[in-house]
Amino acid sequence: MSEEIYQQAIKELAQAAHGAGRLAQPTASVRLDNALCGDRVTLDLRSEGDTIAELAHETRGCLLCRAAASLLAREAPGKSADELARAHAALTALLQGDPAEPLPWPALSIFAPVRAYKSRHGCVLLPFRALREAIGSSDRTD
Amino acid sequence: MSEEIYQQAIKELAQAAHGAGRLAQPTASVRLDNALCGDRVTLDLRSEGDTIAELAHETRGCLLCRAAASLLAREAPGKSADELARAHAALTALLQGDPAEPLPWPALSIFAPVRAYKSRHGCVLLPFRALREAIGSSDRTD
Amino acid sequence: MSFDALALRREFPLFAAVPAPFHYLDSAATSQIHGAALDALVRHESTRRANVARGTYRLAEAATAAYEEARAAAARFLNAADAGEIVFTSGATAALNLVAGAFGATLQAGDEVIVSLAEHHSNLVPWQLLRDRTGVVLRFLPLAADGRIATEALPAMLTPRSRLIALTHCSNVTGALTDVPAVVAAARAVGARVLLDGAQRVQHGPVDVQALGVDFYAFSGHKCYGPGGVGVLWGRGEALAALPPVVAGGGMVGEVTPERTDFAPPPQRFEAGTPPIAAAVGLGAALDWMAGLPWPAIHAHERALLDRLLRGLAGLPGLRLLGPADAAARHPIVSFDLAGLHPHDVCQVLDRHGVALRGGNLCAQPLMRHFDVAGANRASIAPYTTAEDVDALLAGLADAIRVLT
Amino acid sequence: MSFDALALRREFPLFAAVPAPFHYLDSAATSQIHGAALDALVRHESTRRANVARGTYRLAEAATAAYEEARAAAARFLNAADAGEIVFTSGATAALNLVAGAFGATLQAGDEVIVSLAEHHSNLVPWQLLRDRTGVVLRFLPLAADGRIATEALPAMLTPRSRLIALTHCSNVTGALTDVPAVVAAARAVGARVLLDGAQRVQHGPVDVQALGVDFYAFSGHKCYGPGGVGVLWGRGEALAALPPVVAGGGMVGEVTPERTDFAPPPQRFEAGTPPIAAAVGLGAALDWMAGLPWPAIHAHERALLDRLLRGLAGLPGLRLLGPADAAARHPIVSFDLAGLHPHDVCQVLDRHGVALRGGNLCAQPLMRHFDVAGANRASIAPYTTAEDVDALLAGLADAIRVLT
Ligand SMILES: Cc1ncc(COP(=O)(O)O)c(C=O)c1O
Ligand SMILES: Cc1ncc(COP(=O)(O)O)c(C=O)c1O
Repeated sequence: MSEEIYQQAIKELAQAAHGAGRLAQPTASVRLDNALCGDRVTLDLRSEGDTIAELAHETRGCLLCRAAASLLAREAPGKSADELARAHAALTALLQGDPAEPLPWPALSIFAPVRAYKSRHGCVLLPFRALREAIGSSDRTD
Repeated sequence: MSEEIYQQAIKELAQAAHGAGRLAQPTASVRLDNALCGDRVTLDLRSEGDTIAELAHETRGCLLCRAAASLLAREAPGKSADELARAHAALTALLQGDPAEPLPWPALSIFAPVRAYKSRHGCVLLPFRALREAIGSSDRTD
Repeated sequence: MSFDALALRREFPLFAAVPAPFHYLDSAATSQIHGAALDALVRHESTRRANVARGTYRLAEAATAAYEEARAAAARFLNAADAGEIVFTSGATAALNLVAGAFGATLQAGDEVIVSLAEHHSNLVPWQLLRDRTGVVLRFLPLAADGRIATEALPAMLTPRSRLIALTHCSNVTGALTDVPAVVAAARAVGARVLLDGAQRVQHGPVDVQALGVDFYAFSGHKCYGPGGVGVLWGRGEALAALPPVVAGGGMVGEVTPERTDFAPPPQRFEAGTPPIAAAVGLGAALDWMAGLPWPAIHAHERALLDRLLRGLAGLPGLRLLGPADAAARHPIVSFDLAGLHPHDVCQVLDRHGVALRGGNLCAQPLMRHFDVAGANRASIAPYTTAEDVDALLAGLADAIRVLT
Repeated sequence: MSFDALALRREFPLFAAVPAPFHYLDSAATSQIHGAALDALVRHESTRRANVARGTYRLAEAATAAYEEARAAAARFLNAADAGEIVFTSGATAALNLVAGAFGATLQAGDEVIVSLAEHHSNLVPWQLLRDRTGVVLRFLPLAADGRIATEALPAMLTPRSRLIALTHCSNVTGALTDVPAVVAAARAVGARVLLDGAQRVQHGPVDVQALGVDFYAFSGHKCYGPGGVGVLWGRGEALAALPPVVAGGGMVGEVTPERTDFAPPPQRFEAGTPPIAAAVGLGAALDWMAGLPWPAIHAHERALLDRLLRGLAGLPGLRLLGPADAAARHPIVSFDLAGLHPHDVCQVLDRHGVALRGGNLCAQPLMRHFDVAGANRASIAPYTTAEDVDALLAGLADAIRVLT
């Protein structure tokens, strides 16, 4: 596992910006700030039953935050709330140096080198926290 | 010069409590607190022209404060505002270790041992500060 | 269980520095700092100093981690449910004012805050300012003759408008411990919150805020063997979350525009500006050190000294104890009047004997008025106090009577 | 005139402790602490620790004397007319909030406070809270394109309702110095008071508040080589005397009854509770040390480094300087955008080079919006900064472009 945070895969994901934009008819929208660094994710969600049908986001943030949002938007559609909670938990554990094996989404491993930099964990997790809140809020409005 | 603060002369002056009480018709009254220790002097003054005709005080304070008030009440009547200002200045200088020679009132020397205890200077000076304020305020109302 | 106070003293740098005779009996004003706390502060300032929660370089990460670890230490010391319930302030006074300002901002004119007549000015005057500013009603719990807070009067005082009961946990004059269960029960019955001023309580061992059942708890580092300039406000999660900020600045905001600003969640919402980082780290070390002490043995030691002191005082002519005459339900803080002698004169004579005692109104004028004195002498006992300290005090008091009368 | 920055570095404990490579360019967030300041703090806590202004025993007298001597040192550093004009606070943010609370309490709805769009959040959000609470009108001085405060716009903005102009003395983003004479002249014309936020100014040498002609001045100890957890509010005698207290507690009162309390004169009126005594003593030592430095030589040194940095930055592809392009009328604080790369990514790469740089919104969101960026990278130069530090930064930035794009 490379210890370079800024691997090509991260840069490519951030560049690709999967899911960038807003949804026309979201079932839930959440805006989340990382108060400490000012990064911001605005995330729109359209769920069908327990499944994420569509996800879009506007992310103003560092490479790590943008890569995480992009990865999430690529992976989330078609998955259940449970699967997403598992991915979120796995990513948290990975950053804390206690990774679940195997990772639910292999691509999460690109964030392993961030482990050593505690101040950056929030950057990676911000899109996942936004999604969790969005799922929570659409639950409540169901 | 004895280094005992609590000389017999101090205790006797405090005990004697010259001028204790209030005046019936003061030309000025001042209440002064030592915010840091809670000592309090209420001082009444009757001046005739530039001369202190009568002085009375209620003093709630330590031995040093009460001795100073008592001494002041014994010495002040018949003296001019200038003479009192000189006595006040001489007492301040004495406490700061730079005494004027000779002292305008020899009895002031009983406070010399307080010099070493900075936190107590305010106790000794409180009645003098009250008198200065009373003279100032009667000036203003003249 | 034996406890060696002399060995403990060696862990406090000041006792090595001040020449004998030196009998420090003013720990209620400020305790001495433990070596581990001072070392932690120095180590932080000299090896890890950086601003917190902002920088991404390694030094800043280390500083932030140390600061957050101090927060965790405070949470452990208080048995808080979460480190996020710990707000670092500049001291107990700042913490109490924070509640007065923030909780106060949630109140309407006519809402009631209850304090007692035994409060330190720091838990009284902020509420007066609030009252004068907003029309909140300030009510006073009465005292028993011995100065204890008459918590049994509380249920009858409370009304549907009662919002907060703010009381000292331990009196800084009498050492009496407040009957917290009675207060909490009465408060719950009307839906009022409870704030405890723990300034005097913390130097006598860890606290369990969850067991106490209160909503807010305030204390200062300098009174529990930590550095000066730092204190703690603990607030139960939902209680803190309901408060608006009072002091504003860097580090406590979300988005800021000229028109409006939104605020970070607690504890950051209440920590505007650069916090006292190294002092908090030192406090964390002090609290961790305290957590490892043999408290039952220390309390037995303190109790023995308290008994010795009370016995000795009883033998002095004209001595009047202010506060409970027994040693139960109190910490070892003892205030007294000595034959009407002014406390500053008494303390001055004691100083010749190397005895450091505090005299004056003890920042508790309403309580002084209750006892009908202008001021008092106060001796306070800490784990590092010895029988020699107590004996020196008693000898000094006898001398003070001789010198001053 | 020559000045040896490497020799100076040896007086700062941190530089000996952190392994090379280490290039500290974040002194605007917090300066490193000078050895004399840390020593003074430690000496105080370990040989003279007692509460101040209350005890009469020798230790308390010594503690009080040391604390008051620190006040005198702050007065000398600022050339205040009297040490009684110095209020110790827990930091610049606390000092600014104190003025917002106390001066704010003297204002009526419709009275105007003027700040600029270049303020640090600590001199912006407190005024927003005041506005929202009281109906005071908050007005914003505009900025020139390079971020300088357009003080020439001030006379036209002022009205008979203008009560206070609160501005930074030196921008924490651009280093630009505010044209204080213009501000004071405009303020005097309408009888408004002037508050300067000196947080960024003080690490670059002594200040003369009387020559500046302002009314209030605020700064933090941790930004001028002193300990954390302490700051100063200076107020002109009559300006301070006119303010009511905001924070209340022990040590700032006269008579206290349940019904009413009267307050001590300044500075005590504004120092409720136990102050950060040892930190203030450490700050006093830092200020005395600064007063003895060869400032003209240091400014020449800093200027040379600033020129070197500005030249180097100009050679980087995609670099955009935020703030004045020249080195005049500014302190050596330089913020920039690097090819649109996120500052946290840039700072992360710099960290590998041992370069400590701050990146983000720099607690100045309105100014970031003025520059149309979400955040910036900031390098700040202090007397202990060397050419090697600047060169390491420039090399690191070149690497960041390579790694991040
Ligand atoms: C009971 C009590 N509350 C509050 C305080 C205020 O603490 P600090 O001065 O550390 O803010 C004190 C300290 O004197 C105290 O004894
Ligand atoms: C211009 C300016 N004002 C105020 C502050 C606040 O200072 P502190 O965080 O020490 O309270 C800072 C520090 O970041 C600053 O740069």
